[in-house]
Amino acid sequence: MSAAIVFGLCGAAAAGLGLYGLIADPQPLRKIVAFNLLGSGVFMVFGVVARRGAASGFGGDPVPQALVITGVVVAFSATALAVALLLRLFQVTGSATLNTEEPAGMGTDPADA
Amino acid sequence: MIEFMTTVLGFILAMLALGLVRILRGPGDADRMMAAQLIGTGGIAALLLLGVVTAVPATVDVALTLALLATFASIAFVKKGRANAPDSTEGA
Amino acid sequence: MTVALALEMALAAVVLGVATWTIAARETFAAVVGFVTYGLMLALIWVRLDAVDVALVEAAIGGGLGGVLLLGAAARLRVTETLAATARPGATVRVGAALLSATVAAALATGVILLPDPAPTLAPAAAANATATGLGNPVTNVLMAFRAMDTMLEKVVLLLALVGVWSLAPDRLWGGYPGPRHHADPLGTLAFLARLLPPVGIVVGIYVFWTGKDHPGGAFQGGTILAAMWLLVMMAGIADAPQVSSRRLRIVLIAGPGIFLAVGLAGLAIGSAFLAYPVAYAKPLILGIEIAMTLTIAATLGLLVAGAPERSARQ
Amino acid sequence: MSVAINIITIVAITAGAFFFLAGTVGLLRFPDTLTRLHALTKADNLGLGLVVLGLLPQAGSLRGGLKLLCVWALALLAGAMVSQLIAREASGQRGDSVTGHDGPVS
Repeated sequence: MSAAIVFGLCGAAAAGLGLYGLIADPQPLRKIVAFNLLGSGVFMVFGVVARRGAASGFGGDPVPQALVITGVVVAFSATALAVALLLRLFQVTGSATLNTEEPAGMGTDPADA
Repeated sequence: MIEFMTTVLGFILAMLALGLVRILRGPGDADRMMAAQLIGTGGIAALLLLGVVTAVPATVDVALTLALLATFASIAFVKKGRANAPDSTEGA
Repeated sequence: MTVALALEMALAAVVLGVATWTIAARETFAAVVGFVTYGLMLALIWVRLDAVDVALVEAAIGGGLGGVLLLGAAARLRVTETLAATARPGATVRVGAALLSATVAAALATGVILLPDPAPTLAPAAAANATATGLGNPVTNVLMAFRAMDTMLEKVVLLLALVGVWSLAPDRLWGGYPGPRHHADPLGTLAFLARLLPPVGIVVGIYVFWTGKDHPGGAFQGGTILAAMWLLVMMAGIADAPQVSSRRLRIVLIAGPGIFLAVGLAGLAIGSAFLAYPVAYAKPLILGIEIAMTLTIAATLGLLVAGAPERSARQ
Repeated sequence: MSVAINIITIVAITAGAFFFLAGTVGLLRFPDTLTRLHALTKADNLGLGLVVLGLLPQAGSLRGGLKLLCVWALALLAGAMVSQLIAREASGQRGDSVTGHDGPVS
C-alpha cells in the first residue's frame, strides 16, 4: 500500500514541476516538454488509483489503466501537433517565441525558398 | 534470491542516478546522448530484474520494446548533427 | 518489504531528479535528453505499479517516438534559443508560478493520501465479464469492449492531429512529402542498422500486438513499434515518406477507425447497442478491428513524427 | 542442484552489476568523449549480458529464456551501431563518409 503512496506523491510532485515549467519557461518547446511532464504526473496518480484497486486476481484496476493508455496516446498526438505548429512558426517568422512584438519576416514564406 | 536481486536492482538504479550526472554536466551533446544510452541499457537490466522481483513475467516484453527503441533518441541525435552540416541536403 | 520500499523511494527520487533537471536545464537539447530518460524510468514505475500494458506504452512512446519527435525539434530550433532565453519572465511571474505549482502539487498529494480505503474498483466487474469477449487481458477487454467508444474516439483524435499537422503545410506544398528528405550513405552504419533492425522489429511489433489478447500488449503498443521501424527506414534514407495525397496511404489511415465504426454501427443494426459485439463473434471481431487499428496507428504515428509536408508533390 | 544454479545466478549478476559500476565510473571520470564511450560500451555489452546470463537459469521456460537472449542480442546490436554513430559525431567526422572500416562490424 505504501508503495502506491510513494509513487502517488512522486506523480503529484512531477505534475507541480511540469506546471511550473509550463508557466515560467519562455521557450515554447520547453513548455511542450513541461506539459508532457505535467501529464505524466497526472497519469502516475491514475496509476496509483489503479494499483489500489487490485482485486479479482488482477494486479490493478484495468479501467484506469486503459484510461491512462488512451491518455498517453492523446497526449502524444497533441505534442506532435504542437511541435509541428512550432516548426511552422519558426519557418514563417524565423523565430520561435510566443512574443507578439516581433513582426520580422511576417507575410513572406521562407519555406517556399 | 529475491532479496539479492532487489539489492542489485537498487545498485543499478544508483548507477543510473550517477549516470544522470553526466547528462547534467555535459559538456557536449554527445556526452549527454551517451549517458542516455547507458541509462537505457541500465533501465533494460533493471526491468529484467524487476520482472523477477515482482514476479511479472510480461516485464520481459517491456525490456524487449526498450531494447528495440531505446536507441531511437540517439539516432535522432545523429541525424540532427547531419542537419546542421553545411553540405547538408536537408534542414529547414 | 522494507528493502522493496527503499527501492521504490529510490526510484521515485531518481525520477523526480530527472524531472527537475528537465525543467531547470539551461539548454533545451539537454532538457529533452533528460525527458527521454525520464520516459525510460517511468516504464520502471509502471511495472512496479503492476500496469505492464502502460509500461509498454511508456517505453514505446516516452523512450522511442517521443524522443525522436522532441530531439528533432530541439535540433531544428536551436538557433532561436539564445533569442528566446532573453524573454524570461520576471521574478513576480516566476514566484507566482512556483506558488501555484506548489499548491497544485500539494492538493494532488493530499488527494493521494486521502484516497478512500478500501479503494473503489471495477476489477471484479471486468473479471466477471471477461468470458463475454474470450480475451484474457483485462486492459484489452476494457479498451476494446467495455469502453470501446473511448478507444474509437482516441483513434479519431490521432487522425485529427495528423490532419492538423498536414494543414500546416504552405498551400504550394499541400499534398507533398512530409518532412525533410533524409540522406545517408547507403553503405554506412545507419543504413545497415535500418536494414537489420526492422525485420526483427516488425516481428516484435506483431508479437506485442498478438500477445495483447491474453497478456500485456495490444494494438497501440505493437503499432508504435511498427511506426518506429518505419521511421528508422525513413531516417536512414532507404525509403522516402509517402506523398500526403496518396490514396493508398489515406485508406490505411482511416482503416482502423473506419472498421471500428462499421462494426459499431452493425452492432446497432443487428445487436443491442452501438459497439455491441454479438457474443459468438466477439473475439474475431475484436481481433479484426485490432489488426486494422495496428496498421492505422503505425501509419499515423510515423507520419505525425515525420511532420508537415515540406516538399512539393512534383519533386 | 538448485544451489549450484543459484550460485551461478548470483555470480553472474554480481559481475554484471560490477560492469555497470565500471561503465558509470568511466562515464563520469574519464577525461574526454571517446574514452567515456569506451567505458559505456562495457556496461552496454558485458553488464547487460551478464545480468541476462544470471537470469537465464531463473527464466523457468524455454520461451522466457529465448526472450531474454533476444533482449540482449537487440541491445548489443543497437548499442554497437549507436556507439559507432555517436563516436563519429563526437570526433567531428560526418557519419556518412565512406571509410575503409565502415560497414557491418559486429
